Amino acid sequence: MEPLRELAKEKLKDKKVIAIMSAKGGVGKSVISALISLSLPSDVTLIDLDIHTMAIAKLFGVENVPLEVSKEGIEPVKIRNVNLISLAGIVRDRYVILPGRNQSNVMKELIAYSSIKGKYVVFDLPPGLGDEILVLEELSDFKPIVVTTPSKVSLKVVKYLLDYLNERKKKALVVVNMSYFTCNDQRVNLFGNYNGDVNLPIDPNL
Amino acid sequence: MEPLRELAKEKLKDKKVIAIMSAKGGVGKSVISALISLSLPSDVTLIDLDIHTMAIAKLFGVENVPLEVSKEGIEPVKIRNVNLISLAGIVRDRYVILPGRNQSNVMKELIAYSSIKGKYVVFDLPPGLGDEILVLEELSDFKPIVVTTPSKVSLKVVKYLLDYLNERKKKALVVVNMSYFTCNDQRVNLFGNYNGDVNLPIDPNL
Amino acid sequence: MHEWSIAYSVVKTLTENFNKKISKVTLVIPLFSFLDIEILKEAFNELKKENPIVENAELEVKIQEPTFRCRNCNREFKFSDIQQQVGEVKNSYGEEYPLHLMPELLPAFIKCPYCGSHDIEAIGQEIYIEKVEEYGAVERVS
Amino acid sequence: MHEWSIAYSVVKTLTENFNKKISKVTLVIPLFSFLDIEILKEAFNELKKENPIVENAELEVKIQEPTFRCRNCNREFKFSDIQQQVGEVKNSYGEEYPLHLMPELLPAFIKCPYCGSHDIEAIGQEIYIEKVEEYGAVERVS
Ligand SMILES: Nc1ncnc2c1ncn2[C@@H]1O[C@H](COP(=O)(O)OP(=O)(O)O)[C@@H](O)[C@H]1O
Ligand SMILES: Nc1ncnc2c1ncn2[C@@H]1O[C@H](COP(=O)(O)OP(=O)(O)O)[C@@H](O)[C@H]1O
Ligand SMILES: [Mg+2]
Ligand SMILES: [Mg+2]
Ligand SMILES: [Mg+2]
Ligand SMILES: [Mg+2]
Ligand code: NI
Ligand code: NI
Ligand SMILES: [Zn+2]
Ligand SMILES: [Zn+2]
Repeated sequence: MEPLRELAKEKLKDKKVIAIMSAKGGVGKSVISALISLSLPSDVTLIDLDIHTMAIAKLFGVENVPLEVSKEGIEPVKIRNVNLISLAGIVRDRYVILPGRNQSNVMKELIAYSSIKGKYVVFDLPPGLGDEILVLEELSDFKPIVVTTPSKVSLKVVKYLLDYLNERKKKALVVVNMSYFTCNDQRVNLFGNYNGDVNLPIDPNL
Repeated sequence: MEPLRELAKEKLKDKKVIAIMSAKGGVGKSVISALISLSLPSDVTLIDLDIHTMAIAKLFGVENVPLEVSKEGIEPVKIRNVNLISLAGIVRDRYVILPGRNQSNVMKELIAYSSIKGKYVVFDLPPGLGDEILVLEELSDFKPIVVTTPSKVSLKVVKYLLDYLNERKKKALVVVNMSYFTCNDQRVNLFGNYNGDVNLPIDPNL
Repeated sequence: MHEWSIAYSVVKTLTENFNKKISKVTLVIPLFSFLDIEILKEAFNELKKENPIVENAELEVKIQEPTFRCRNCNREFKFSDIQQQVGEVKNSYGEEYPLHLMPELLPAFIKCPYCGSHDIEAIGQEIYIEKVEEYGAVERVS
Repeated sequence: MHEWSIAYSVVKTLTENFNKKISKVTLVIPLFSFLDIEILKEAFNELKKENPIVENAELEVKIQEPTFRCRNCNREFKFSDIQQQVGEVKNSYGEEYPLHLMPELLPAFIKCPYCGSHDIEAIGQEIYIEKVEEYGAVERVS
């Protein structure tokens, strides 16, 4: 009997869960997770499951904000409508090197022991096809948003992820990020050519 | 007593081992692994430890070449001076979804059961600060090459990796990839500003 | 304060998995999370009021001392061998320190006393319910 | 052919860890890797000639049938419950199929028969040396 697992499931029950994923790294998952969260119409909890890079706290400029703990759990950092839960607040400014066998329980601990507010939960996933997906499948019925760049390597890897999601009967929204760059009113396809459900340009002001 | 571990160590003994790493994804580790391998003066074995994306086989255009097995082990695919060892040849064209607890042994199996040729071994690592580094430390005295882009998130995450490598008394060469783009003879810093030991531009013809 | 989350996880686990009223539950926790047993019991006694299945349940807490094994050099060691490291982490962070909140983070903070690797496996670091007694029966649960 | 690599790993492990001549070694392998025992022994008898410590060693092979547990729905199952899946993977790839070469890849290819998840834990899938007998002594090694 696993109290950790039961509590993590309980925390996600009755929530609308969205997972921003891609097996490939550096495609813009964290950037898109932040943008989607900020654009939701009500309070949202954004959970950074990329336990090694913890990029979201940096994107929001809160990586040195120490956490508080209440009777409800680890309290998130609030930025506008976004309640951010990140390992960055727990470990503060230092590396997290972790064997694979600990990963899924660290993710469960982050979910179970945090105070999750609002109706929406957005998960920013690390690259890979591993524990992050398996844990989310165990704990909730999430909606997947798959992010890719137009490069052939990234598209191939995303195809693997979509194959897997189809097998698990999950329909994904595909976002193609960094699909083009506007250079002197001319469109340059730096990383290749592909069309998704949503296509985003390269923005140097990001 | 672990025959797998002993054989993996044996395979890397007396080799010059180079590990291309970054805790962040999409910074160009696979591209740089390929370039470094092709530029070495003699035969090299290039091992793709990114078990989820298997990008190297795609970069070299050999993802559908089936493997052969000899008495010496799983035979690599030869491209010029590069002997490529990749999970892609073993699983062929399909996804690899794997719990974290299996990762380190899959990596050890890939190293132990392959025929490793030449004096140099180059490892292309996945993003993260986990099993890939811990396994390499267990099995060999490798030279680290750390890859980053100039973005602040990537630099922060690379700092964590450099902190860890310093703690383990390993001096890393830092490669800053996609450091600039030449647009009508003008240098555009799409992803920020930073100088490493080596600085590489964005090349749309890659 | 984290003790309240642990107590809540126990209450939730019991109410999700049992139909009969429970008289006693035995919870095992690892030594290095330094949970405050008094606060844990106080929180449990408060939270158990929410559900008839557990409203009369007594909480017994056992503290388990894990053993450790380095997957780099294969040596085994005890908590006493890393006690100083744990103390330094505690002093650095304060009461709600990372291993208090998330025991599975142990390898991120603790190095093998012999070779310095973070590839440490702890046997017995999980928080689990060892035993549940229902009114009128004894049930052993793993 | 992969059997040669397994035999080589046994020879290397013994020569790295023992000083006395070895009379017998017991190797445990998982059922689903379908290693050919005859080829394995033939390879061992050839490769053992390289080192005096093992040149007279006999290889005993035990086939272990792992048990499985799904970490998604928590059910346990046996090899017979996944035998058809394993057969399909074998037919798809041929003799040197992925689980023959790399048993740790099992979760990538096999799904829980109850809920379809790949989060499967196999207990007893590792290839290990269970026992080594030296001339003049009996030694049990884990
Ligand atoms: N549309 C975009 N235009 C410009 N830069 C982008 C864009 N999307 C992402 N980036 C940059 O690319 C890098 C990788 O983005 P990130 O969201 O961290 O990817 P992932 O989470 O997939 O690893 C970051 O430096 C980020 O600022
Ligand atoms: N210098 C460069 N110029 C243009 N594109 C690049 C450059 N380096 C890498 N890329 C592209 O960026 C993407 C990520 O590169 P990759 O080597 O796969 O990164 P990683 O291995 O770190 O995930 C790929 O599509 C690759 O083709
Ligand atoms: Mg990433
Ligand atoms: Mg990210
Ligand atoms: Mg990558
Ligand atoms: Mg790569
Ligand atoms: Ni506390
Ligand atoms: Ni074979
Ligand atoms: Zn050690
Ligand atoms: Zn199942």
